[in-house]
Amino acid sequence: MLIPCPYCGVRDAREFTYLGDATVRRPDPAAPDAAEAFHAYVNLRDNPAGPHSEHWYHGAGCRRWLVVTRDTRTHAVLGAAFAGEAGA
Amino acid sequence: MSARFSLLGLVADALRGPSALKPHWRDAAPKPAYDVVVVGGGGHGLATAYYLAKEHGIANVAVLEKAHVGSGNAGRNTTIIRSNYLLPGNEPFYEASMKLWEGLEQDLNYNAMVSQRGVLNLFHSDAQRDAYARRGNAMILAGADAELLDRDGVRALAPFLDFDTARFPIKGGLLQRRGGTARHDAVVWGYARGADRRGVDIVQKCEVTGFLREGERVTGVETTRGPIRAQKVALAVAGSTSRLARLLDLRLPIESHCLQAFVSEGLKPLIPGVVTFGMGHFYVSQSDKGGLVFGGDIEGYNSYAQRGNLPVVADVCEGGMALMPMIGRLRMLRAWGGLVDMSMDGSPIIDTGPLPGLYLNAGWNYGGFKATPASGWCFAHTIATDAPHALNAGFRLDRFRTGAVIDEKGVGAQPNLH
Amino acid sequence: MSRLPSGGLIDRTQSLAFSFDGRSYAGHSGDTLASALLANGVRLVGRSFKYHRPRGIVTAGAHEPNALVEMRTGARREPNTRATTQELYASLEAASQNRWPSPAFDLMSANRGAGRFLGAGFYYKPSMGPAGGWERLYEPLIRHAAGLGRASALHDPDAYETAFAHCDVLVIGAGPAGLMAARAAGRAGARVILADGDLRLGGSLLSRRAVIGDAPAGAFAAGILAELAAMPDVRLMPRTTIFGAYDGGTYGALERVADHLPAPLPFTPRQRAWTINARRTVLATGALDRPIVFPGNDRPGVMSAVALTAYAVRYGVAAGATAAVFSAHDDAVAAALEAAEAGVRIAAIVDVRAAVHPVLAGRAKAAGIRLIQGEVIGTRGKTLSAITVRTPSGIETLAVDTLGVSGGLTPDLGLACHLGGRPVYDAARATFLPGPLPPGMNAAGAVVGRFGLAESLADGQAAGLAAAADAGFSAPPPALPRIDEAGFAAPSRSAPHSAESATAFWHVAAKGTAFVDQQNDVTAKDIAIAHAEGFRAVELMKRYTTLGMATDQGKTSSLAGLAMMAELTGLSLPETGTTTFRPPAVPVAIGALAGHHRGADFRPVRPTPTHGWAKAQGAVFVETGLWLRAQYFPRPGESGWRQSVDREVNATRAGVGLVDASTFGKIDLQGPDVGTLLDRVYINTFSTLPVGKARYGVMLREDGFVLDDGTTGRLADARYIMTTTTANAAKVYQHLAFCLDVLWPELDVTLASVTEQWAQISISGPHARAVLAQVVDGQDVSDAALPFMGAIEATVLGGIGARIFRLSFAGELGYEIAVPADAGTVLVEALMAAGRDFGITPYGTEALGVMRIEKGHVSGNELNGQTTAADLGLGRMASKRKDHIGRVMSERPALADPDRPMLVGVKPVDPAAVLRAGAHFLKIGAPAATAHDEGYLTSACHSPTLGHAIGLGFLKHGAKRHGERVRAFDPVRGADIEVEVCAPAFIDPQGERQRG
Amino acid sequence: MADLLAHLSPAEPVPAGHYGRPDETGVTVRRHDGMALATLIARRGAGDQLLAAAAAEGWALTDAPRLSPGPGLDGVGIAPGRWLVSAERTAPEDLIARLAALAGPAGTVCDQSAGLMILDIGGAQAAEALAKGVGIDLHPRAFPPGAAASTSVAQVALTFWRMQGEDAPCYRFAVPRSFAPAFTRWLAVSAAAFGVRFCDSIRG
Ligand SMILES: Cc1cc2nc3c(=O)[nH]c(=O)nc-3n(C[C@H](O)[C@H](O)[C@H](O)COP(=O)(O)OP(=O)(O)OC[C@H]3O[C@@H](n4cnc5c(N)ncnc54)[C@H](O)[C@@H]3O)c2cc1C
Ligand SMILES: NC(=O)c1ccc[n+]([C@@H]2O[C@H](COP(=O)([O-])OP(=O)(O)OC[C@H]3O[C@@H](n4cnc5c(N)ncnc54)[C@H](O)[C@@H]3O)[C@@H](O)[C@H]2O)c1
Ligand SMILES: Cc1cc2nc3c(=O)[nH]c(=O)nc-3n(C[C@H](O)[C@H](O)[C@H](O)COP(=O)(O)O)c2cc1C
Ligand SMILES: [Zn+2]
Repeated sequence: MLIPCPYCGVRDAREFTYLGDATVRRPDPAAPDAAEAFHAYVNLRDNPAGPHSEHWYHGAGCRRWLVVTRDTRTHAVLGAAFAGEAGA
Repeated sequence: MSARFSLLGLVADALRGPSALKPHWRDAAPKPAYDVVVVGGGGHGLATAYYLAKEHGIANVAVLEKAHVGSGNAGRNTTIIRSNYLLPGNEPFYEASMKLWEGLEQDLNYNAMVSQRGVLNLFHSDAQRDAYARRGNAMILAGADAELLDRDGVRALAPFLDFDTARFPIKGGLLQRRGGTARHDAVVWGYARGADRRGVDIVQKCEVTGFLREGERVTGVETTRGPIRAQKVALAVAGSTSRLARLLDLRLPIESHCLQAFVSEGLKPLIPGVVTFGMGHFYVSQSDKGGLVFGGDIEGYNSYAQRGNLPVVADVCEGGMALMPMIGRLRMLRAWGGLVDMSMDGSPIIDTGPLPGLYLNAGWNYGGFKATPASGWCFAHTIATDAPHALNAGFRLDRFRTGAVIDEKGVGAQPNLH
Repeated sequence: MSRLPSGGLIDRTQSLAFSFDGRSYAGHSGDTLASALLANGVRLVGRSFKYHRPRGIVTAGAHEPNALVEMRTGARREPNTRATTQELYASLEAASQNRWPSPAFDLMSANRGAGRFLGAGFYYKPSMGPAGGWERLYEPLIRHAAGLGRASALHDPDAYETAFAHCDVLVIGAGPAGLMAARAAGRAGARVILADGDLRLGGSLLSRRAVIGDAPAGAFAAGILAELAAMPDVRLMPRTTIFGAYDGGTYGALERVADHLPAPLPFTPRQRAWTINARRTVLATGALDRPIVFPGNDRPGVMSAVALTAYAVRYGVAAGATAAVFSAHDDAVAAALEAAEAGVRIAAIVDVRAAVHPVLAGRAKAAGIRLIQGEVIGTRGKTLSAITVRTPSGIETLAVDTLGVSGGLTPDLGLACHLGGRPVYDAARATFLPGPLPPGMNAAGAVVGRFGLAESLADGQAAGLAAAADAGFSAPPPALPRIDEAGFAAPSRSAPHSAESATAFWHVAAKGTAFVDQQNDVTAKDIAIAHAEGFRAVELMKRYTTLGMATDQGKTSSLAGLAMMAELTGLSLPETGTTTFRPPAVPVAIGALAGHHRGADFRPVRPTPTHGWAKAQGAVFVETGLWLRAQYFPRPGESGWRQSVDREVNATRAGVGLVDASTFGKIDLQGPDVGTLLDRVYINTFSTLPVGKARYGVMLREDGFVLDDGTTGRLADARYIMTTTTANAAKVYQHLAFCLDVLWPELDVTLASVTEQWAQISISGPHARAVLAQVVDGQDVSDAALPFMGAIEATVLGGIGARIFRLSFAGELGYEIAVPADAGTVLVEALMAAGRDFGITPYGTEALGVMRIEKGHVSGNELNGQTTAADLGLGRMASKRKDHIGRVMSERPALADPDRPMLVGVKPVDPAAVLRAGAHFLKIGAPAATAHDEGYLTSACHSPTLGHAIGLGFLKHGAKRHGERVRAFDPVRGADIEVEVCAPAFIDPQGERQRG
Repeated sequence: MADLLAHLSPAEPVPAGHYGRPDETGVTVRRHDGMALATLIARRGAGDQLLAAAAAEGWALTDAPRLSPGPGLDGVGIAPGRWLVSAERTAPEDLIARLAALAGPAGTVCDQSAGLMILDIGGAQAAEALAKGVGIDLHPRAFPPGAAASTSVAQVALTFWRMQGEDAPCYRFAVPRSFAPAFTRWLAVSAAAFGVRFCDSIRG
């Protein structure tokens, strides 16, 4: 599987470390429902069969975190951007 | 219903020829309603139905399977059975499973080829030795067997390992002699036949595509063969759990990942029991047919594709060569993948809910084959009594909220690291 | 059964002696082992898997199910090698397998008689009497009888390597379609790789007799190859099998570098595993001859019709003295005629159809070959001596010793399906063709059902052009060669097989044992059994009967089997479907896939900066993850490691000791927001840390458990240096990068890993300051100037830039001195010289471990990912005034549960007792059962300072139980020791020594 | 082939000498000692400012995985806004000082002089030998002089670039110090078929 790093170019996925779902957002720790919100953030996943927006870390390359959109049924990579710039 | 298998029967069958044979189980058509509908015709779903009928007298049960029985992980795993877990939430459960394996063939009247040739986990450092000692002691506390071997003990069992040039020297191993393998397909077929003989309907090519609801309560399923009502709907669909949960707007502490496995060409007996590498991802046993059945780490990214990629193939083969350089000239015959339901703490879920009328059996990670008998037994108990048994008391869904996680590896809520 | 007088791509001037089953024979260079055996009249080459039936050579390719042999001897013995692809070399040694004592007389063939009881599924019926009978008696027997070849059980002496290749167009298969595709793409300017598993490129052109343009097929292939070889951006890869298609246009390939040699040449591997990244692929793997299932079809002498021709044309071998061909389509008839032209005596062609192509019929007549409409219903002989044929007019027996069989052509389409594509049934061609192709793949030639030569040439060229164009290289299509397919009019063959030319014919209805899967001994009856017992879905049938699970992966068997099941169920073939195609397309040696990374090179060995020095001091080393660290420094006269370690500890505590601590992760953090970041990742506060000071910190995962610990110092207002544990160096960097890239991109912080840059030498002991003072360049290191937890930059040894942190894991007055890694050894040597008068002693990881346990410091054994800060007794460090990663989740009930095991110290009641980590704690008198498990011992050692064993561990309510006695229960090591619970710090609990 | 390394310690870089095929030297490996190396990192939002500062000194630094030669130093892009800077015949502290002055508040600088081993790998068969572990396409169209990549080779994460102005391709590798044994062992084995010379290290 190849991942197009926006900086390094197309690289084999073995250069990356996978974290998972990039759609979850770290909740506000001061919010009254923080306990429940953190449970959802840390533990609960959509785990979709289809396009999935996910965090990959280019550890053997530029050492940046990417947000990659990939179809979990076919492994087709639909896009990749730096985290923080992804707009995702 | 197929007849009881016996020596005489086998001789008679052989003499009469195929026309005298009966299907091992009926290919049932779905009825409009059941007491319990079990979704998923893998080992766990079928065992659940079997024990519902056998232990709880609930036989008005259907097992719904979208393809054919055993087409999921039950039919593609590396068949290792063992009860060498560390944590108190796990170990008694797996030991109970081990005891069920030990009586399974007589119970089912089906040869599942349970073969207790031993499971040997190698260690390569003092710290790892101590961690295995902790585990071995936990096993003994739970009534299982465990032995800590030193290097010579390992050498006596497996002289072909690399004791001389290894990057990580073999210092010893944790051996569970009662561990071993069982013939994966036969387990599925045995439970299917056993359940069928007790009146359970096994419905194949019947995919669950939705749920019938009355308010919160789940009252049945929509399937590709029409709606089916049920008092209780029990999910045992392994890697597909989240897909079904989505139909109920549930989010679960589960990710679906691919695990590859491999088999070599057939060989005369070479490797006794199961051997696992402590400093890389590799484990191996030899099937009755003579193929080396081996595997390693999961692919590491969410996947429903049921196939893996080359880096893991290389990683597994590197592990194999590091451990036993004799396999260099042996050939990999086939590689395949399975969809495993990796949970956030690496341990399973057998629970009532999370909605009324719904029951959940999931999160088996890469290790639920060995659990098949106890999983079915405990799930049946949980469904029949609406409460978990002591053996699965730790496997509840709310543990992720409360923090009572069962994290054998200590890697936290990161499924691909379990 | 002999070498034909002429012809073939063999070098008749070169005779190669070889042996099979201990008997000597001779063949030629260019032969495979199979062709050489046939040339020598050897027809019985092995035994089948289950019934040990005699088996001969069936194919001339990689899909051979029967002729599997043990190649070579000793550590190089290699089971299950296909004789049909093994190239002959001088003094090759091979042996038949799965027979005892010989293939001609196999005692195990008793299984044959039992065959009627050993049919599909017999294993599952527990007919075997008493419980345990399976495991004790039958299973070992089955294991012994099953399996094929014998592994050497010795370490493989050969080397392997991996390699990467990149191309615009990868062409898989170098038959007519592949050659044309490669040429077209190459001419268009694309970078092309043409790979073929065969030693010689040309595919079916090498084993058939066609005229292309004005040249014979072989010369035509040679012409294209010469042109390709001259193109700089084309790589020809013979002996290279593409074994798998993977995501993103990645293909796995195996190159057999040295299997045609007695042993690999110096400095070259035996095999090379390629990872090929291709922008486009042309699949041109051709089609395989499909067997017909009929009684007696496994007798040696029965083979594929195409193989019969291939042996004649390519190897100049007549596979028998008199042959017949049993066919169901015209190409098989054509092949038979070509074999005859090459010199094989063909007595008859038995074709199931009412009529064969008139041109072919005419040619057969001219060649004096009988054309019989009929079916073969039986065979005779130990090896084949006669066939029985059923014709419309009756039963006839033909005395032949060889029968070429072909029921049709089956595209070799596995690679098209590795990414999940399913084949689709093509009724016109009576076969499955590739379905939707993987992204980037085109397919051409016989693999997509273009079975004619002209059409496969045209198709290959078109596919090559299209692939090149997709990769951005366009060129006009060159003219196609004119073809004379040996007099057999092109149109009829190039049209999809019409009803007259190919009928889907799978098996002969007749009595007798007919094999579907020859290697796994799956018979027609087994299919019927599977059907009767309900194993009707193809995947269930496969698993119940083992059909298609042999080393050829069903290439010679699956289709017939599922067609027969379809007949029984009444379902159509498309409804019945195929089983799943999986890599590898051809079995691949495990060693090749591992390549270089085995033995000492399995994983990198990371030496510390002072490795060479430590080695010179006689250190014993230990693996710590990838690092190699000094474990202890034995001295002459010491009886064992314990004595050395005790000495190192005592010398440090009494004087001064030194250890290389370079393996810690070190991260340089700069920018105005470092303090803010650190406050969020550590449970305690770092933003208020004064410049020039360091602080011990604990970081959590977001789920509230401890991730790592370490010391971080502030060197300037906007610059900190973080140390992580050795094990978590990369993980912590990644975590910080996550915080900055994902969680808080607004923070202005730069990160750089400086782990490799700095050697870090730790000196500890009462004289540490005196030693340090001698190496620093005039810097004041007095207690006032550099107090406990001070962190300064300085220079040492006359100008070497250094950082000095005053702290000690050992619990003594101590300093960690960091210098550029290349100065590590110089520094150690200087420290050794400076400390000589104080008896400075180098120590290793063992002594370090002892001292930290004595001091009650937690380490990897306690930071096992299952523990909270509170479990470790560090809960009070957490600042309540700020949020940090893991705070919210660490307050979950189960993490805050007072029943959680907490860190304690333990010492044995009997001072002579030995403690070992891994023991579990039980209340005295409590039964040894999980319910009474109260915790476990994480670390233990002998304390030379105290003179007895000590340990750290986690115990339920531990903090409240100091003074209580519990059992340290360690049955796996036969120990059960009473210990007293105490505070974790065994020495200097107030920390006076380190402040000294 | 495996015997090539059998007598060498896996914990030490392959010593100078000729390995493999005796009659040829298809690959040459030269180690540089004493080269100054540093990471230069643009601070958040200050990338353009940093590039401008470099340009002002006559250094056309580009924010891409490429070699940007400058006066007396070379920059190689290793990540967005991040470079590995090397200077021959320069003391590390001089390079650090120079870069710090150049960057001012726009960037931070970290000494890596002792953390990386610099190897120049050249020779007629260098690319062919490297392809046994380098997963990146080294074809001149894909990896021309000046191209750079941070990647993993034989399990070692490293940065390398194709040097400019050489006749035969020559690649400069920056290998983390503790991985030097693993990398050079892999290199020796991979180049053995062509004959490989590991030269005595050169300073400067
Ligand atoms: C390669 C591999 C190796 C493994 N090795 C081991 C091992 O050595 N030891 C071990 O203990 N465990 C191992 N495991 C794990 C083990 O196989 C699984 O944990 C276990 O089989 C899961 O339970 P199951 O048998 O019920 O699952 P499955 O067999 O996957 O059953 C789930 C069934 O649900 C069906 N289904 C899904 N969705 C629907 C729907 N909507 N409607 C109807 N039916 C549906 C599926 O078709 C499937 O048949 C391995 C797994 C893999 C993939
Ligand atoms: N009558 C004649 O004289 C004649 C002569 C030649 C060809 N033909 C016809 O031409 C057609 C065949 O052309 P084609 O080019 O499609 O097929 P082909 O069979 O000629 O070539 C396929 C090639 O692919 C190779 N291959 C298969 N799998 C591979 C893998 N995984 N990796 C690497 N290599 C692999 C094989 O070794 C073979 O060389 C057939 O229809 C045949 O009948 C007829
Ligand atoms: C324990 C075990 C042994 C296997 N042995 C073989 C074998 O000898 N030959 C074979 O072709 N496949 C073997 N397989 C693999 C199956 O053919 C198949 O690939 C696997 O069950 C997954 O199914 P799928 O590939 O159809 O998706 C084995 C699988 C398992 C789990
Ligand atoms: Zn990158």
